[in-house]
Amino acid sequence: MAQPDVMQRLREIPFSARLPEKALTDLAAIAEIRSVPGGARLFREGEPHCCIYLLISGSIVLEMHVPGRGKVQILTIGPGDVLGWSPVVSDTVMTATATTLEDTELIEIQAGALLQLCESDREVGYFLMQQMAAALSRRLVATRLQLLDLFAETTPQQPSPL
Amino acid sequence: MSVRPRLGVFKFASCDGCQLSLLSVEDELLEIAARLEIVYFLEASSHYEPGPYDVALVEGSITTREDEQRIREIREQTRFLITIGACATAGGIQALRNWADCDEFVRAVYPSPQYISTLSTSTAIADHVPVDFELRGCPINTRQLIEVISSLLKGCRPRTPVHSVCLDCKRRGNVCITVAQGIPCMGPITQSGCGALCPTYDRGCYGCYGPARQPNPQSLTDQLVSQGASTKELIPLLRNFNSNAPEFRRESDRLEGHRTDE
Amino acid sequence: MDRQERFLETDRLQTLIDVLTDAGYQVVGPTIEQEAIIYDEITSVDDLPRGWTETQEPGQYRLQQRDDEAYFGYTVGPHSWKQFLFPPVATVATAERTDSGWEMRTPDEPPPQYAFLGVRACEIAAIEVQDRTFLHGPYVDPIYRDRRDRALIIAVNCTQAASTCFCTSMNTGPRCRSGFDLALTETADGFVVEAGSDAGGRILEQLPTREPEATDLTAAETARQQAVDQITRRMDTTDIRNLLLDNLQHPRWDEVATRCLSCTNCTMVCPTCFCSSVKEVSDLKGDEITRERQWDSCFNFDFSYMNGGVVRNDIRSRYRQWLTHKLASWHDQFDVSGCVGCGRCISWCPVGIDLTEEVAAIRADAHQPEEQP
Amino acid sequence: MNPASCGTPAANPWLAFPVQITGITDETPGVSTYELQLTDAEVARNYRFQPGQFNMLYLPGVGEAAISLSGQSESGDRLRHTVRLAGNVTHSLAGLGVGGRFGLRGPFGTPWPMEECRGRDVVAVAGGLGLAPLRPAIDAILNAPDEYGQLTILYGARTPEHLLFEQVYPDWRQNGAVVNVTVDRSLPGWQGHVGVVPLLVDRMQLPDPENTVFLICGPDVMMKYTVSSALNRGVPAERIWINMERNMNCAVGLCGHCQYGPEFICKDGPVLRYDRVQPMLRVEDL
Repeated sequence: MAQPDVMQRLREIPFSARLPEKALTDLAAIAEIRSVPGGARLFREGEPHCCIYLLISGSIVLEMHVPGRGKVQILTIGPGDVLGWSPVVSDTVMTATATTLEDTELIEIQAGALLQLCESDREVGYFLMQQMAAALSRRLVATRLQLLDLFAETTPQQPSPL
Repeated sequence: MSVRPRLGVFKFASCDGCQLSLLSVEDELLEIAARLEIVYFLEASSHYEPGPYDVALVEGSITTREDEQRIREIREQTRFLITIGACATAGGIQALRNWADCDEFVRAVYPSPQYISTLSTSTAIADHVPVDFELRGCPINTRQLIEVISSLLKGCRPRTPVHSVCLDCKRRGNVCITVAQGIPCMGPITQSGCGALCPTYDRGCYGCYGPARQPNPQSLTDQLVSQGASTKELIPLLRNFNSNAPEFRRESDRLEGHRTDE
Repeated sequence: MDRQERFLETDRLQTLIDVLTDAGYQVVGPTIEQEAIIYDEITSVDDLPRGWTETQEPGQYRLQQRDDEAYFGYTVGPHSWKQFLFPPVATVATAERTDSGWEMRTPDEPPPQYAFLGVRACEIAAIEVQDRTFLHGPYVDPIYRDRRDRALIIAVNCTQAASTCFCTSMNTGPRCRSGFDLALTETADGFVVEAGSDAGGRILEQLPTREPEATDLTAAETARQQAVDQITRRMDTTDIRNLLLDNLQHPRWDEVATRCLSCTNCTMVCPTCFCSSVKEVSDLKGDEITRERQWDSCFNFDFSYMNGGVVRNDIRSRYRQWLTHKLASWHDQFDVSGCVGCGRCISWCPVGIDLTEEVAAIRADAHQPEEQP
Repeated sequence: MNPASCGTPAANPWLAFPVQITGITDETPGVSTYELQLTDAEVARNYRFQPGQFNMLYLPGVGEAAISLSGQSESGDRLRHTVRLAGNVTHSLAGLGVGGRFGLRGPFGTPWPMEECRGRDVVAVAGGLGLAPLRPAIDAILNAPDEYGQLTILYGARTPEHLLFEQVYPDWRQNGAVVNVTVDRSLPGWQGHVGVVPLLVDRMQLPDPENTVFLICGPDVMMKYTVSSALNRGVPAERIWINMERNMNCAVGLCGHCQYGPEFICKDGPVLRYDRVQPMLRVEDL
């Protein structure tokens, strides 16, 4: 039986806010609220992982390892964001390392159970995957904006005074 | 007195006309000489000093192996390299050889062709080394040259207009000779710089300053063809002092029917 | 509106120029130069293009001899009065280095006092369009204002039209209704003259005119009607603002870009185009600076230059800017169309691009905006 | 002309007023704040500007650049401009040093809608140097906290090194503002947020979106996506204001360079209500 609090939290997060009651109950059944202290590692780049997260409060940094440069911070995850979709959209390993930056509250959902839920109720599955796609699309746009490097200097070099 | 920046003036395949422009600025030349030390300018003085140079003005195009080597040496010794004139910026009139058999020219012109060693092409300086600024024209406009030098002295990026000759014509109050007299004119696709000299005297623009920025040569030649011009007349319009400037070259090649895409 | 009309015999036209000159005006009028009828300073009726006319087609203008001796038997040419009120090059400010910095000034010498002779209805409309830009906004342009305030407008009603004229579509002509000091209609025997202002009235009083005969008035009316009848070009201006602004992605912009030279000719000959740039003109020492305002054009590559690059980086976007500004956003900015239907941009485009045709092509295949919920 | 009418439409808009540099503060790489004193006492006395307006800085022989006012000295008689080295004018300016003299025309352009902000929550979103034109608005709000609701400042810079006015964030926070900062690219040791600034809008506390005013300043693309995040959060289009940049040449709507559709950015802008420019933001190369 899901904690009543999970239902409430799921209703507050954009990802699940508009789910029909039945789907919400099903989702809540495989979800759990977790409080994580700052500095905790949720998962590591290159490892398989079993869960997907919805952030309630706090923040998490995503880092990728680049030989010669060490860990490079890619993105900070904040309240309302979806985190760790690799186990849901692919069966491979995590693409980044996730570490909490402060005391963080999140909803943890078992990926396997989530996929099963989608499989068994295609309507709920469609809705969840649609939400997943929307979240991915927002993330992709944000990544593109980062790529554009909008605040970079774009003017050619000025000749030094003779 | 503080050390003056060192200026070198260098010549490659060319008629020397652009260097002469510098000599003919007279009033300003004294001012320039006061603010820049002219250390290499064979046209003006037999005294010369080795590099490095703060500014190099380079006239002429690359037509020999030696040229290719020498321009690299100049580049290495120069902070700000400015190419001056149609030869240096587009290969000049001598780039017409790019469409012909150079060996045949050599045999026809020289009694002892075996002494002649040349490349089969004439190309712009920028095709060989990085260039910091190009000053167009055949010859260059001395006013523009002064502006470029004075910009550099101030530490400013030189800027010369990239618009068409038409704008200058209209600022002068000229009547368009193409529209009113049917005279073919390169003005609409040619970069400003001369102050619309030829159209002011009822002559079509020769395109001395090369292509204006983002020109549309095909539309102009289409129009001239529709008014009765033949391709044979149009090709020499484009193959003139700036024949090897990419936009003019592509259009003349298109007209000739053997497009040479880069 | 009933204005008093007088009649000036053909051979007394010189008195008009003399009266204007005596009143301190520099008379500018039509004259032949570089194979076209242009506007320049004139001192005598002999400077006028008497017995000349022209034919105009898209991209073509040719002078032609008339079979009569009319002074004003032509339509508009490559020049407009813009170059006198908004000069192609003008000093807007100066700066001079002093011991303690810079002395910065704006010029204060009085500009020439012009009398414009031969202003057509579309040209009066064009001057009124530029008045809105330079005089009636939050900021006033002092160069234009000083010239405009002192200028006298002697209009001439068109008695013929060129193939490129479409003033009737733009509601600007061919008859001069207002905005002039004097207006003339040329007939075989002379000119029917009416005053449109007190200044014009005072000039009129000094001219050796007579009461017009009924036949004079009929001849003038017939001559004016002839111009109306000759106008064949049309531009459908119905809802033109929204038509163009709702069709910024129309394929026609790509098509016209293949023909447009982006050479600036249309904007230079346009009597309402007002774009300019200020250039620093300096001696080599940099101690004496003149800030020169020059005509510029939205067709120039670097016109939209911003830090880092140009905004309108191809001919398509520049042609679109020009046409949508002229015919659409001008309405938002100045509550009037930027086009007066003079047809100059059609005749003087070296490749004969015709804006009326471009508008028609967009209209023929227009995208209808979805209804906003 | 009468210098007393400086900056008013009645004046000759081409007349520049002499100024002297009284202070230079280096902010971030290539960005400095210049404090300028109008040297003509009468001009100085009459000069007034509103948050969001700009001046044309005129370097004789070099040219002009439109630069937003980023504030004024505590005494009020010195104007601040935060300038990035970009072209000839800004490089020449950098070469002058304290005591350097040049010219200034202004103030020009539309201000931030301070009246509209009164009694409402305000979110100032800036990208890069875009924080500079917002600073006078931020100062105005923090100086009169009773007149405005909650002020939230969301700011994105290229890297932590590029964060503008970093030394005043603690003051802003102390005065009641929420300040959230993010960078596009992290640097070693950075403990803050990484990601583009619209993400901060997606996640911010927005208790009363209907009654919140957004003031946005940054590159076009950044503003476009920030606006879309704000709209997503339920902020009405007519409460969103953006500060646009275009080629300003005359600064008084007479030269045509800065046109953006029907708007002259120099006189109808640079601050524009979003719903006015909404259709144009969808079209490239306009």
